[in-house]
Amino acid sequence: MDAPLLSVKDVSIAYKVGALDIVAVSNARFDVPQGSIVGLVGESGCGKTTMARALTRVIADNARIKAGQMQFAGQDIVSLSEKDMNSLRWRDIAFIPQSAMNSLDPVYRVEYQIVEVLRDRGGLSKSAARKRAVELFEMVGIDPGRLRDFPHQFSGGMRQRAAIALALALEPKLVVADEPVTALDVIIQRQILDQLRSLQRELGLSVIMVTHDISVVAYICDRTVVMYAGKVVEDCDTATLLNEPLHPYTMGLKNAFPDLHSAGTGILTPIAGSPPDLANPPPGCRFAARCPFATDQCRVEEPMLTEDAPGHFVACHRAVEAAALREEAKQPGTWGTAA
Amino acid sequence: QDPIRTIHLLSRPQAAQPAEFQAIQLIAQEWRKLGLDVEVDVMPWSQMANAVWYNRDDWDVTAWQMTGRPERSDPDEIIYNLFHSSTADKGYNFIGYNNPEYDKLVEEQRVTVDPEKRQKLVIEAQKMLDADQPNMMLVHPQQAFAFDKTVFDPATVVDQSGIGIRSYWTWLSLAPTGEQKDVIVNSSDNVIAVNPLYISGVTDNWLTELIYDRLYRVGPDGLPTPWAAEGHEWRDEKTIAVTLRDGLKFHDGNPVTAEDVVFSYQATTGGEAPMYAPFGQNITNIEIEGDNVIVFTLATPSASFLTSSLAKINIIPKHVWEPILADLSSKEENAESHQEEMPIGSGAYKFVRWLPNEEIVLEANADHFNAPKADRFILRIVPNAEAALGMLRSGELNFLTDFQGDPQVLITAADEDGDLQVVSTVDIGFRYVAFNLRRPPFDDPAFRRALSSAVDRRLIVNAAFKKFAVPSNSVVSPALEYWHAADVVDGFKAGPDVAKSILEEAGYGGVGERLAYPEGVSETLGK
Amino acid sequence: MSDPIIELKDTKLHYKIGNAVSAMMGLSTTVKAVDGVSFSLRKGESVGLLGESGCGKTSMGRILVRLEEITGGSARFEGDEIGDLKGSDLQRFRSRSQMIFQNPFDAVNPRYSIRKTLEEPLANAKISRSTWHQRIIDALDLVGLGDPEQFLERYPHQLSGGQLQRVVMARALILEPDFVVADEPVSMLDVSVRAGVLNVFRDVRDRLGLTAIYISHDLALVRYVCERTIVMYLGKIMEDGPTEDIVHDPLHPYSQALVAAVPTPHVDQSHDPLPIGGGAPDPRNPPSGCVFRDRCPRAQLRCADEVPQPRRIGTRLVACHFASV
Amino acid sequence: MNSLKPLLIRTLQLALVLWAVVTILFLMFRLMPGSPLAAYIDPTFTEEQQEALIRQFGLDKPLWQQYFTYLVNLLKGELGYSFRYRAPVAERIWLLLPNTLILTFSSLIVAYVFGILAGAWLAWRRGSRVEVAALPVVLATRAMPEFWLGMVLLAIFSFSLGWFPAGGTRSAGTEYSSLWALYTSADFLSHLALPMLTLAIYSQGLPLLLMRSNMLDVMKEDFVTMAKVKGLSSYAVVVRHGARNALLPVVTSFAIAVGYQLQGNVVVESVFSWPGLGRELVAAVLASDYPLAQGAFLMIAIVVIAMNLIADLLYTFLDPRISHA
Amino acid sequence: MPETVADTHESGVARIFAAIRLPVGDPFALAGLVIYAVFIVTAICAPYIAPYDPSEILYTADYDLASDLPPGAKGHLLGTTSLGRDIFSQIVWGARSALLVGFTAAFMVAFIGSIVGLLAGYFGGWVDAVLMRLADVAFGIPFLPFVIVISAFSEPSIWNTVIAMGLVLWRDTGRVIRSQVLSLRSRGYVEAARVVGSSDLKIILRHITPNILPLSFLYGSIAIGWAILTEASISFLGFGDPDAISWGFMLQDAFASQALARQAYYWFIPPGLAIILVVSAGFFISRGYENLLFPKLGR
Ligand SMILES: Nc1ncnc2c1ncn2[C@@H]1O[C@H](COP(=O)(O)OP(=O)(O)OP(=O)(O)O)[C@@H](O)[C@H]1O
Ligand SMILES: Nc1ncnc2c1ncn2[C@@H]1O[C@H](COP(=O)(O)OP(=O)(O)OP(=O)(O)O)[C@@H](O)[C@H]1O
Ligand SMILES: [Mg+2]
Ligand SMILES: [Mg+2]
Repeated sequence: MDAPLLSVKDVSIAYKVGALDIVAVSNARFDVPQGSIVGLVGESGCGKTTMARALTRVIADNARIKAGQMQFAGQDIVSLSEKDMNSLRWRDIAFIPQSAMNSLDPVYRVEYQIVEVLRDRGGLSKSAARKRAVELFEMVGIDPGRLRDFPHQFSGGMRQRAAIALALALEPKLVVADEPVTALDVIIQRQILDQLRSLQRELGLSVIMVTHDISVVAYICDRTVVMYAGKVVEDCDTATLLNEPLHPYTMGLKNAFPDLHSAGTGILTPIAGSPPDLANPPPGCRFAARCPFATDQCRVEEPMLTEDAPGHFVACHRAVEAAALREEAKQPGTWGTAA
Repeated sequence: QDPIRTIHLLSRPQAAQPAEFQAIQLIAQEWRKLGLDVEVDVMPWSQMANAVWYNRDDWDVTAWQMTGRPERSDPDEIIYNLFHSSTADKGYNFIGYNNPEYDKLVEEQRVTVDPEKRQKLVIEAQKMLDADQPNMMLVHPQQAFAFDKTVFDPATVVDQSGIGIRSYWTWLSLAPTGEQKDVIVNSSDNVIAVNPLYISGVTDNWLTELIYDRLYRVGPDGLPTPWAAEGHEWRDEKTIAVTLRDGLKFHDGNPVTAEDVVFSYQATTGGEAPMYAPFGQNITNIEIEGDNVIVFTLATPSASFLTSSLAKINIIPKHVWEPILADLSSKEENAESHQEEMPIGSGAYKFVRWLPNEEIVLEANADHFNAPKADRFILRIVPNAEAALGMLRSGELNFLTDFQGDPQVLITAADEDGDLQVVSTVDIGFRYVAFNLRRPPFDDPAFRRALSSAVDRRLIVNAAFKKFAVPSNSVVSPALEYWHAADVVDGFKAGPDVAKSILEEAGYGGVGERLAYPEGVSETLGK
Repeated sequence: MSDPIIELKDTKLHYKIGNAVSAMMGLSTTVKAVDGVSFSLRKGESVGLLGESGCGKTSMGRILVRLEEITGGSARFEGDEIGDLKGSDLQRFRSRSQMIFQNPFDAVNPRYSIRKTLEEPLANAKISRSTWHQRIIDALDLVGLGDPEQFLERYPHQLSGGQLQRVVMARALILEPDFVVADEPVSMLDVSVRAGVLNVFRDVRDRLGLTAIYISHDLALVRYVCERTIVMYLGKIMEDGPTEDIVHDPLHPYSQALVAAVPTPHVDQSHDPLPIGGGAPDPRNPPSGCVFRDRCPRAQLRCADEVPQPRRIGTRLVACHFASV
Repeated sequence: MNSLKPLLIRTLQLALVLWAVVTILFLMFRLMPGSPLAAYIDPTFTEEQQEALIRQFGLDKPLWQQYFTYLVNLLKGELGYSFRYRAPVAERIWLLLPNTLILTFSSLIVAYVFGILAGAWLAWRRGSRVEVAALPVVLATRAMPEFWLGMVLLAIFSFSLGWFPAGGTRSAGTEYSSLWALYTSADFLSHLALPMLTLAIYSQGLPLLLMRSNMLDVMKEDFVTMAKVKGLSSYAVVVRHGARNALLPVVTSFAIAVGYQLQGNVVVESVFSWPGLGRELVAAVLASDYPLAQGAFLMIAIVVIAMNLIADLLYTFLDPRISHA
Repeated sequence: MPETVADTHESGVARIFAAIRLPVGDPFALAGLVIYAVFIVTAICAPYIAPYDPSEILYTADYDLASDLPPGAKGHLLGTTSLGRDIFSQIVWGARSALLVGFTAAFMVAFIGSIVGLLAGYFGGWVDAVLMRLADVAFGIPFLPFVIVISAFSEPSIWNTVIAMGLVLWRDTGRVIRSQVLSLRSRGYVEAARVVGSSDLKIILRHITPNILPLSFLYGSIAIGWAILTEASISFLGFGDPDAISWGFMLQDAFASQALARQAYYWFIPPGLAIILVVSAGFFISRGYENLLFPKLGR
């Protein structure tokens, strides 16, 4: 196997709020192989966006990457000078934000915004940039005649496509997509996912797909990284993750998700409780408080992310018992009693 | 005894009339010491005029003023109009003074053409007023004007008696000494009209005086002197013949003829110029004799005819105004609303340009028989007194003709500056407090005398007028030396004690506490 | 069969855009949010209202709790026209027909404590004050907030989203209504707590025998809580029938697309291209005839001229000229 | 076409507003106590002369007839006849309006250019000492009475330093071939300097504070973050995307500010002997010249109303979100 | 976004503060509040603080006025005016006029504006149409000229400014509050209150009004400044009330007495500063609200 395009190692990112340090991502570690789609899933507030944004190093004023490396094509994003980082941005790493409405400048026509990036960052002439904009629009399936519209004249789905077009403008190696379909209706969501997938194949891109929806992950991602309270708890190929999860949180997540095509309407099981306070995380495993299988060890000793099987990383003390736990996890009663 | 109701004392606002306002505050303070309940009502001029002129029964006491105008150099206008009973209803006798003896006296001086006899009558009238105290005379202000003595030769400034250096005569003789040959003067009021048939405002009059000639003019000594006329001759008490000066020309080049003069007088009385009309009212007939003698026939003998008519009415070109008046005769509007694009007169200055609310430019008429020494006369409108003084010092103005502020400030500024010269002159006009004689207790001369003598005039002079005024007890200014009754002023005793004893003598109760009417008199106007 | 509790006949709700002056000048445009919808609900039935964003689901719900006045047709609650209710009838209706709002953070007054929030309906219904406390405790208990006492004096910002949504539910249920509209009650909640709220909803509905309308754009959720589903598109009903039938064998082309588009948590799901493309048209300017025709793979000339009327096909009503089993 | 409709409606509305203002104005001046002509009737006038004067100004007719005549005259562009100047009001107003407009616009342009730059700069330096020190100063400039500020500037720059003339629009007796020659002359500009500065100091606070707070808002918007993520230069981020967006409401506020400034001019024109409409209004009111006061008031109101309209239009045309909706 | 609400049981004052969400934590707002406090205390205690009657004309023994005294002379802290009145006493009493004018005007503006905004926003329809057209008309009336005309027609009085403000300046408050009410009206909890059967009155009073109080207060605090500045301008133009000693009157008096030419800076600097301070205080407070009303601005 080739060296991964991106390799995130032990990255910790903290927000400073008053005197508190909110460690939104701690010791994250995962790889993005060349030409694959990697999903990043987890509950709201678990640090997905923080992680994704860190890859562009445009982070909030009060945020700081405290430790770790992000090796991207031989360079460490964390230690790169601002100038070098800036030249990396968009040419190599592009970004698709969650809300394309707010990410397009309302006072400029969409064409201008594409041309701007092509000229300023891609060095194209104005006419070449225009031609390329037409190509890009055709590529994402919008009528190029609408290039001269303002963003608000687009529907939600079109805006999201425009954002994808913008991201692909400079043919980057890596596209980071932060919940690109969460706000959309199922039909449009499906169209966008299909589009993204085929473009990724055609152009040989790598994609990081942030989402909280495991169905989306199941539909499109090759590998999946599960985060919980700032930590990576499981990381493996998607099929394995869905069929043979090792981490109890992953198992719980599956149970809480409705499945349209399952036979009958099996009972959904919530994971009781709520994630820990990131400003003051508990000792031991962060999921312990909500985990039906937690032991005393879990509550004091923090599990490390280890490669349990080839390509399957998990951070759980009881990973070896996973097969048995999976069976137990399918019983609704298991989860109701926790916490 | 019935206590006297609260007396309302009307004054204009401090911003408009700082000295008057201050004087009224002081007077109110002194009257309160007598036990009178006084309230000062401050109102703008329009409201005050409305209250005093049009509702003659409804006010108690008001501050008032008569301004000095050249035609008031003759005492008739003041001693007659202000106090004759015939003007009590609608005219200037708004206080309602009614004294048949006085009426007779002033009627007589009117028709007495012999100056010496007339002088006695005028002084007699002043004494009568002193005794009655229909008004509480305060001061004759001293008007202060300043000019830049590095621009103009100070010797050429003419201090007209009772008017000051802002006089017609100054504008003719003022001699520039250097490059700056324009006279730049100021006014705080907007110019309303430049119209020989409309008495629109004090400032406007400075302009019409310069643009239009008159047969006579009030001279620097306050007496009428021939101007566009060569002289006059009384043919009898009611007939006067005036000879027109030769070679006069209007600014458009046409000669000034006797016909123009006659036309001018007829125009003023012809109904299209209501404000000028009174000045020609006494004329019953005008005729031309030869080609330059104009003979006026009067309804009654008039001692002041030269000053109030011949020195008042502007000579206007018949060829310009005849069609205008003909046109106006069929309309609601009269000549007062007709503003000429380019007013044409025969005066020492010609009209050049008018920028509304900013400036008016006149230019010397070199052809005039008394051509000015300066090149131009420029009137700047400066509503802000502080700015006016600043402009004088910076050279934006070189002759301060309108100064509403404290003269002492002007003098200090001139001292500091070194280039400025200040000249102050006792005014013909005066400031006074008018009692409404129709309303008790002001119908009682003793009460009026008491109030009047309650205030030592030195206080008013010093405190309100900052020493730029002379105390007054007569409507005829000391500036009119010939007519002024000095004894009346010198003999006036004032002070709180004088006032109290007068009141006690007249039977008023509660002097010093809550002043009350004498026994048997009751308050009819209080609530 | 019992009398329907809710009965809509050709119900319309048109919004005018523009102000009074433009209306006077005839310059305003209309959005036909609900345009000729008919259906009825029997007591105890729970129905999912499914459709894309902007198709009029919320508007429909708002009509049923009288937050909007209909512009045409009729909407009846137990035989009474909802819009005509007045005085004590209205008061009674208000306590019998309730709504659960989408965004729990917005649906409670941030200045009110939980107790005060729950007291408001009790006060309005003139319930004797002495019973308030007990009823509040019972309601909180009903929605699964264990140990209710500890919540009473808290303010909304001191609760999690899941807890707050339960409070909103408790407020809707405290007067023991007969009918509830739930407008996307879990869409603002986190994945892990959604299931809990959905379960409570199901549970309460069954226990109280509620008639319920559950609004969502997610077919998987609708399937989880409702036995019957109504699919809407641009203000009109496309298909109406038992949820399981629609999930397994959608008859209307739009329903078919909808079902096909829902992803599932399985890697081996179908990646076939969707039968339809594009997005919903501008609601101010819907297509003539069948509103779905411009995206419909089966559309023919007839669809442009003729508005398809709902037809009964088996267990279902379908508004398509060509639908068949 | 679509963007013309709202314009039409707006204009119609404003015509109504104008009519209302005109009516209020008429009533205000006619219903005040005393005869409007009181100050202009010389006591020496005969009854007949007085009546003639009253007739001349149309004051003998019943109120409704006066009102009607007034409206008709307004439509013809006639504002009546000044008591004092015995001349048509419109004539005087047209002579003075340009001076007022020049003063207003020049001061506002200076204020806005400065305010926008300084506001953007302060937003950029947010939290720095300069910003902390600058804000109270800016707020204090808005708290100064304009005439006070004017007087102080007059004392310093004119009386003490002698840099600028103290009043008027030009030096005494100077003549210019055209208005253009006048307005571009050094003489005029030096006369304009102080009054303009006074108004500009007073007005700069609004654009400054507005720009600053908009800029702070905009810099937090997603599209600005995205511009950074795109690796665009700081210039492109701050100016092209930040300032350009922040500018919108500031530019629209300009039109509103013109309206406000025009009202404030009344005071500054008096301080600097500026021959403008505001001073004329005060003089007219002081002299009880009601037709003139009314005309000047109306003219100011018309500009204010027109500016409100322009603000709306600017907003509509400058913000693509509205203009292309 | 959930708003923060104080949890603890509060005293009466604290409750009012909490209701209008007075931004006491903001340094600007705090400065503004302190200035107001000093100013209110001065106004209330004026008779005890001021050594002289502010309109009393003081003289020396020999019929001369005790006028034009520079600060410090003969026990006059800030000197005397050209009419021989004690400036310090005038400043102190001026606070009283400013307080009266400022606060009543602010109350009128905030009160009328809030009522209009509430009615128009909540009831919509023709109520809204009528009220907003009225607001348009009010927007079309140039304010200062309007005050001038009102002042010229009525007796000179400091209340003219207040009346004019009440008649015209409610418009800004009214519009802002209307749009606030419009958005509040569609807030979930207001609709929820309707669904659970709360009457309009109850909804307005209990759910909507508490949310617009801060806005009313904000506009009120700006109106205080407007009132004081307007009163000063009116005085300067000569339409003021000469009997009421206000700071505007003092400035007018100073300029009428040619403070600049005399270099009598003590005549116009103190009242000018007093005005600037009090008016700024209103702005400071409203700036504090800015942070509160638009929390994303942060600090
Ligand atoms: N600017 C910030 N300052 C302080 N804390 C922040 C900031 N941004 C995010 N956080 C906190 O960091 C944590 C992680 O946030 P992040 O946005 O990365 O989560 P997420 O997984 O993307 O969640 P979501 O699914 O809601 O988008 C959260 O607890 C959040 O509250
Ligand atoms: N108050 C209103 N005024 C004008 N148009 C409205 C109003 N409320 C809703 N609409 C329009 O009516 C249509 C239906 O809206 P509705 O909110 O009922 O849709 P929905 O199906 O609930 O959508 P979503 O899934 O986005 O909540 C939309 O086009 C919407 O823009
Ligand atoms: Mg996120
Ligand atoms: Mg909805």
